[in-house]
Amino acid sequence: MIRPEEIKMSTEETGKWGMVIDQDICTGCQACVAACAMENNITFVGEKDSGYGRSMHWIRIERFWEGEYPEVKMTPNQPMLCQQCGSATCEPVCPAFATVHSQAEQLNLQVYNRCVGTRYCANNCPYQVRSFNWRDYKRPEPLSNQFNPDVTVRRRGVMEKCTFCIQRIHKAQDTAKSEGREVVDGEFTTACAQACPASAITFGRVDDPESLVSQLARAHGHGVKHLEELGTLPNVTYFKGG
Amino acid sequence: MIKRLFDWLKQPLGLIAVGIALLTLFSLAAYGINYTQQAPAQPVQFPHTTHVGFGIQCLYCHPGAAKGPAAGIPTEAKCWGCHNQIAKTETSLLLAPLKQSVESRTPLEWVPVAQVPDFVQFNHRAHIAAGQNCENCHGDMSKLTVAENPQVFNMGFCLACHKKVAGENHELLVKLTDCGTCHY
Amino acid sequence: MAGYNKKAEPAHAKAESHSHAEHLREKHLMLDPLPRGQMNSMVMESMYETSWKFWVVFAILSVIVAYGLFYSWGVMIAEGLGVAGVNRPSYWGIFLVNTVFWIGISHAGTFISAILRVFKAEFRRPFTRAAELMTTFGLVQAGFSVFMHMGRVWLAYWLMPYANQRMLWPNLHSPLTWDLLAITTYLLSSTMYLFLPLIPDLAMARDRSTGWRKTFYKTLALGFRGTEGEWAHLRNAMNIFAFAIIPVMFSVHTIVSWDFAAATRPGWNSSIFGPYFVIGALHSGMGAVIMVLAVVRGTMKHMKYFIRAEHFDGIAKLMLIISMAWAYFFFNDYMVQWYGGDKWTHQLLHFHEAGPMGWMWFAMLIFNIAVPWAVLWNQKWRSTPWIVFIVGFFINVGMWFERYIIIPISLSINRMPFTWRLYEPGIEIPLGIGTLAFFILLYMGASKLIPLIPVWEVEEGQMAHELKQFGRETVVSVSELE
Amino acid sequence: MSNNFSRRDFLKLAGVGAATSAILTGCGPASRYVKREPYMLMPEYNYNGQSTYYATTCRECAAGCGLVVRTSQGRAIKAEGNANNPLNLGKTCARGQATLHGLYNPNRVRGPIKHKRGDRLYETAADPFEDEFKDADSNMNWDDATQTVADALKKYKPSEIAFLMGTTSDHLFDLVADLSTQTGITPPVRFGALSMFESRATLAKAAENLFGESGLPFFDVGGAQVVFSFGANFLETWLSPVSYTRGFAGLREAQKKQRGKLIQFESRMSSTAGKADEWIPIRPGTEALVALAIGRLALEMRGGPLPRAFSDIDPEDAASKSGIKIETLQKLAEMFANSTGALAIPGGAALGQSNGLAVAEAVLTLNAVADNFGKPGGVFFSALAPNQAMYQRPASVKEMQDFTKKLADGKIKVLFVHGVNPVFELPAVLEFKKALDGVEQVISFATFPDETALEADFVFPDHHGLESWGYQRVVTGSAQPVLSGSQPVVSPFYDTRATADVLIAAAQLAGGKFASALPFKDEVEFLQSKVAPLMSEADGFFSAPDINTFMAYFQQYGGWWKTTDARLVPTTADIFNRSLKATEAEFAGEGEFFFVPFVSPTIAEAGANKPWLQELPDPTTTVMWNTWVEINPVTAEELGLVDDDVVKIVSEAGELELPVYRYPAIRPDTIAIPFGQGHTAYGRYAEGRGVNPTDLLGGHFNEAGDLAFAGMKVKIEKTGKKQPLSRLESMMGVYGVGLGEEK
Amino acid sequence: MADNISREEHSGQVSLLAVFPDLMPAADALDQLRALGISDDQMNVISGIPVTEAMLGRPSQWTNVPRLAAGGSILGFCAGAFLVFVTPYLYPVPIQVGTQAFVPGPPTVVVLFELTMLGMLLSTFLGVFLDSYFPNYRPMEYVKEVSDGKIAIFFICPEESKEKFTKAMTALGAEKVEVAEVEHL
Repeated sequence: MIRPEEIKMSTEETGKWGMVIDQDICTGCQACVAACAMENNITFVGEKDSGYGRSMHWIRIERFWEGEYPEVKMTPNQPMLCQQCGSATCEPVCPAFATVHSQAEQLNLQVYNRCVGTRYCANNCPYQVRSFNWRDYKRPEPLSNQFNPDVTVRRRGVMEKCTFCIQRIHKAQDTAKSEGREVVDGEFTTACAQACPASAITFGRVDDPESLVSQLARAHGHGVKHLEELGTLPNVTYFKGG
Repeated sequence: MIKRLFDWLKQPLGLIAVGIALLTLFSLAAYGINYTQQAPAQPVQFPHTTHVGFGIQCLYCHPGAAKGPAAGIPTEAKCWGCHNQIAKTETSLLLAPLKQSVESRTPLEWVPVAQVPDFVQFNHRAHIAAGQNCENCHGDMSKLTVAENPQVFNMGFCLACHKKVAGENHELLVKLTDCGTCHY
Repeated sequence: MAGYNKKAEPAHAKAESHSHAEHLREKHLMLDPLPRGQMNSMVMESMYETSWKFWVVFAILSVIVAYGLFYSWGVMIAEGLGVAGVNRPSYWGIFLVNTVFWIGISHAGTFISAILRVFKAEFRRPFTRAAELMTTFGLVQAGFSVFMHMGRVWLAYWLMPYANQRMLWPNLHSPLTWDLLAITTYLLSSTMYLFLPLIPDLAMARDRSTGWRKTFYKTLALGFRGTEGEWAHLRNAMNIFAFAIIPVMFSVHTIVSWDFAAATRPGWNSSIFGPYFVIGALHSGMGAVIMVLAVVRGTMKHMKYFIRAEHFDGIAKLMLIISMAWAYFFFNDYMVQWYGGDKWTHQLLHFHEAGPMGWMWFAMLIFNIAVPWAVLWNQKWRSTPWIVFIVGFFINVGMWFERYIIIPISLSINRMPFTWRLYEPGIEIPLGIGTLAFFILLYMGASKLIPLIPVWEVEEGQMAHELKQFGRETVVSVSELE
Repeated sequence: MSNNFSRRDFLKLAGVGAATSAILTGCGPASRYVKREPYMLMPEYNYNGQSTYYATTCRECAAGCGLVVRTSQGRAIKAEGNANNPLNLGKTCARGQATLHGLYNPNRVRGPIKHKRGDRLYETAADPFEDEFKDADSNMNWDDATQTVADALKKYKPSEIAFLMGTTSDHLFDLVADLSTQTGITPPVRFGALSMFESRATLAKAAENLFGESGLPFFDVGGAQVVFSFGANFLETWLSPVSYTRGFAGLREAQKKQRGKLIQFESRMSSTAGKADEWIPIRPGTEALVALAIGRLALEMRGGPLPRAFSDIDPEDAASKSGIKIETLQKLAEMFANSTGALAIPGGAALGQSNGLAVAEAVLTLNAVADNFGKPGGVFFSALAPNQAMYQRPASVKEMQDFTKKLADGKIKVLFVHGVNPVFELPAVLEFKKALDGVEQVISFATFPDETALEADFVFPDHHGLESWGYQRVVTGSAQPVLSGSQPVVSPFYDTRATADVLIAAAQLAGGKFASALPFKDEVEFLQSKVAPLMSEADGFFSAPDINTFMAYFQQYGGWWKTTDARLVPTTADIFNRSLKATEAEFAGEGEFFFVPFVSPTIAEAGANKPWLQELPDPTTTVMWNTWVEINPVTAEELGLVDDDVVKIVSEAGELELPVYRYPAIRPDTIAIPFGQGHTAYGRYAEGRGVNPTDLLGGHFNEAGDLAFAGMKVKIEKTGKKQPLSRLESMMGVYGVGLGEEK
Repeated sequence: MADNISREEHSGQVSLLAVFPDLMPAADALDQLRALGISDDQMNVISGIPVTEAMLGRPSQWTNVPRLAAGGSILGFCAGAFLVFVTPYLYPVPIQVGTQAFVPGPPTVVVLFELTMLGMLLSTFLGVFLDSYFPNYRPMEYVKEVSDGKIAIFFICPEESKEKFTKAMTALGAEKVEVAEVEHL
């Protein structure tokens, strides 16, 4: 057993995995939303529930309006997903340790099988990016053939959220390990970044200064982290552009 | 003293206590019986012991274990590769389902016995690569006919081994006990 | 010891001259003693005599409970929480409103029986049990409500402080875990605190009953006889309870408030929430006690002797004070949020007042402040059971509104305007009505099964009270019996 | 990878139970008695639990993006972009992602069916989320089906046989075209709602008029500095959205010295206008005037003589007619004139008006001001796909009207329909459904039970795109000539058969010139015959000495393409000397509102049966699962309408009832309705959802024969009904509705 | 509290119960009993309300309840301490939530407080049970009149002097004196 004093906590400002999103080129086309749903076995909920704030998207594209016609402008599309905070407010409030900080991957984990559905984490998420399985939404045969075997299919009463496609992280790490090397930047990416036709989403190691995300962050130089003032240490950087 | 206890037990409250105790015992027993159910019926009473006895390596029939997440059940072509050269195949009652399956080109329906719950993502490759032997989890197949699992694959079983393997290597222990390593 | 053996003639038996002393006797139960045996039989009769109306109400409530609570809950467990009104962003809804509400109700019992006992407020004596019963039954409803709230209620036991096979214990960082510990502590201790003073009365009932009731009381009375030793242990224990349960009570609602105050949300992150919630709990609890007493006095036999205007007057005075305190805390919270809050907080405050549920915000203020302040100043009004019943009712509605505003309405507004959405209750309504009906049902059942008046406490009080003549003035004097 | 084993055999055997997809249970039973069926045979490289990736082509629209589909144990798990394909470079749009919901759709045609026209092909479930439903059973076998096709070919004169196909320029089109040229049957007609709303015919005609040759222009958005787009909604659905989105990202790329600007002229703000630096809410019908005015102002700023093309326009007049301030026009002209890489794009609703051809010509001519033809950031002709001789555009609606008339008049005795759903997609005024009464035999090859399949006598279902072989030409969007290749990534889920196989087999059965026209064993042999000539072409992405290896590479890489830029430079010698008619469009109908139908970017023409596409919020309104009408809030207030009020939209051709969305970025005199919903069949997720705006369209055409779909005026009538729209956005947070103060 | 006296140990002795209408005669009777040689631990008083020992001149009753309460609170505190300080480290690597320490500061106080109180109140309650031999259904009846406000004195005297004691009690105002079936005092 490891002695308590040997245990380190991750409180560093930079996490491990991170994302940069260029809102200037995001066209709001929803390809990321669809890709995410397909990759992560996200269920659709139907017209009534989706209109009542129960859609299960792990990533949503926000847009607002500025001004009045004819000077009206659409604000830059803002894909909003779990920010994988370094100091996540969702984590401490779960009584069952169902949402915890991965010390290995520096991600916010959602452990579905631990979740009892108090929904405290979702209340406490300032980004409102958690979705709850309000029902056992049906995906009748043969739609269920499409399920990704690498991702758990969630049932009613369980909270879920973006995982940064942790199954892809594991797969890449496993492949790299079997080939006796480290994971190379760009070797894999999340489903949303992979699909994005404008390449507005970039995913990679933020703790590696040579990775594409780090390079982009430096090149743009004016990235915004949402609600950073709350001290959540989010790992998603937004470029407003324009 | 004992008399007092008996007297007390005859009280209404005592009777309730006795009732609760009996119920508890009964449910425990029912649970135990349920827990140790018989292994499910398999299409072929496959004798692992014979095959292992011939010196066939596990990975010969279950090659996926070294390469990917699932060890896999051998294709019938693989079974047939040997068995169509064995005279016994024609006559053996045990092998009749295999023969029939190959001839009618309908796959056999095996019932997996070594399973983890659906919310656990298990990868054979990593475990084999880490030097684990099949029998560490699946038991000694040279003594078994139809496969049965020597233990329930619950998290305690996994974690005990992970802890042991990590030893004093803190970084490895963190990785091997991280919730996100298996649950996503 | 004059009071003990004198067995003065009851004032209501014959009172020709309305002297001051007579007036005092009429007013105060403690000065109007009856022989113990007579009080015993009055209490026994109140349990035994049941009108058909009782059974009609009982049957209706049973149907409501069966449908509203058990059937609806079953449906919700089978279908998922989708049948309720919770959504993004209002992940919490009426279930938690009800939880907080019922925990609030339960605070009155402890307040009356513990704090008033500690401070030797003699008017508490006849209704401590009635109030304590509310505590226990209210907590039962709170438990129901909080379990309804859970997405996978069949796994609720995972929150218990025990380890799974991997030595993973519950997360003690979570306010919900504290909540669980606090509510469990409170439920257990208030039940024990209800039971301890009940033992002598159960023993009394045991000696005066036959049939199944005899068995029932005998079982529950545990063989209490009234020996010196038994009394001594009981007295000691009750004193310990009276002192210890007060901080537990305060902690429970404070921790409930932390479920909200500890969250990173506009409108919730407030340090005043602890005392604000405690006072709110007492506010609704006192309202509920006075309602229950009015009903008990009006419907049960002989209760007009035990529960008198002085009791309504006393509780109503407390209500008035608590209402003022609540108003103070409300304003304190509002002022600070208004002055120092960020833009989201301002948006939320504005939403409270001017949003689609603004009527509820104003109703809350009227019911919780305006109504008690307008009515309870008047001694005559506050001594009239039906008036205080109505005031109590308004306060309870107002306090339920307060929790509704704090939970689903405040959750509608967050830092992500793209997700703002109003909450519309669904199956919460039958379930909420079901818990209310179940509370009443339990109370009705209890009123027929256990002595609602702690006779020995009343007798003890009557022993201690005496009318004394100071010159021309007759005054009440109270002796310390311990 | 070897091509020696037959993948089809392998796929056929992949009957693996859905064991891996068992469901997370908290309390439910663990999957204790799940059965697992091993493969009978398994290729050496494949292991259980390991994914296999197959390159193929997306069939959700006609663009032809390459996909790589991840499969696991015989099931397709995830569609990803094919990074090798020059068209999409590894990217996909939302519709491409959801293609698996087509493959595994709960309502597909499960086998060949003979049925009475109008009979349902599946039982409707009251709640589409309930399990209980039933697809119609197959009631014939494929031999009989093939015989039926053969009989149809033999029985009628070649001129009485017609094929109606989708927009896609694919191998099946080639097959039918070959059949047509060699047997004399009516040449195949291609049509799709997307091409209708894109006004492809107008664009091609304008190019022909200006440059002397027909072809689909290619606009190099990525290389430009300033893009003026007149109605071209290239980020959502126009021509090749994935490729144009990449172009847009290039325009905006911060690594460039200067961030490119986009100016969008349209009456209703689309996603493209939303992303634009400036949205000019131009009065519908005045695009030509504005384009010419900008051109004239720009040329005047530069000085020098004014060419003939721009001499007739009066900018002041254009400004007043279009509702754009003259200062704005001058500012825009200045921007256009001073930019080193200006580009003007005509498209979409701007062309779907009575003067659409004039608009297209005016905007294309505007490019002459920037002198960008054939230059980076300018206008090209799209490269012709590898085995393509000339650009063949899909039919315009005018041509479809003629075709429909032929059907109605009984000149066509047997109609084969594949890849298109004309009953749903064509404007109701064309009365296609009624015209089918004039056809003796309608044979549909529909994969899904769509409206047209319902009206057919026989439904001989084709495979889903992911189950089938083929290739698809990339008509535009890539600088290189691209032939995207398809291969089955999973074995067919139902008893379906490739239409090419059916036609080949039927042709053999029919004998005679039919048999000699299609002398192939099966579809794959036909494909090889078409792909084989590419082996000898230069600059290929790969080459191989023999056809088997070549085909293996073709499958492995998902097609074949050249590595060289083959875009054509338009001939623009006398472009300035043409006289351009600067007219305003004429609008049909009595109403006071311009009507702009647009294609829903998430649902498009065929996405309505895919539940995840239904649940994708519309990029501009965030509405899910329904159709809405966009009305400017000011207009709505005047009419006394609020969100979710159901209104009746009345045009000269028809009327629709649908809920209001108060859309802040639309002209007050314009309303807009998305196209994509309003199905009366097409599976449980599509049926009975929303309305179809083509019901409002009248039969008016522009000079190029494209439908003047944006050339209508309509009336709005209140109904007093309410129908809440399902939105992702918060009406409180985004619009301030219900916050206590109305914004 | 008098020790448990079983009848076997006291053969030749009889338990008598004298019922008095009021406190004063009962106090006098107790004095009389002492004078007759019955020690304090051979007698007991049964009442319907808590009567203090001083009122009847009886020695103070020994009760363990406060001690048990104190002990229980210590146990509860220990349980709380175990929960907050030990359980996070029982999982192989403590689970990190947010950036809070594995043993968080203020929440520790909350858990310690709640469990201390729980331990204390539970043990108080159980203390009453233990000290009073609850539940105990042996003397099936107790004197019904006691709950009507009478005072009963219960004492053990030699069998042979039963008459003498009965008379003495009656003389002091006992309403009735009878043999009682009581297992312990």
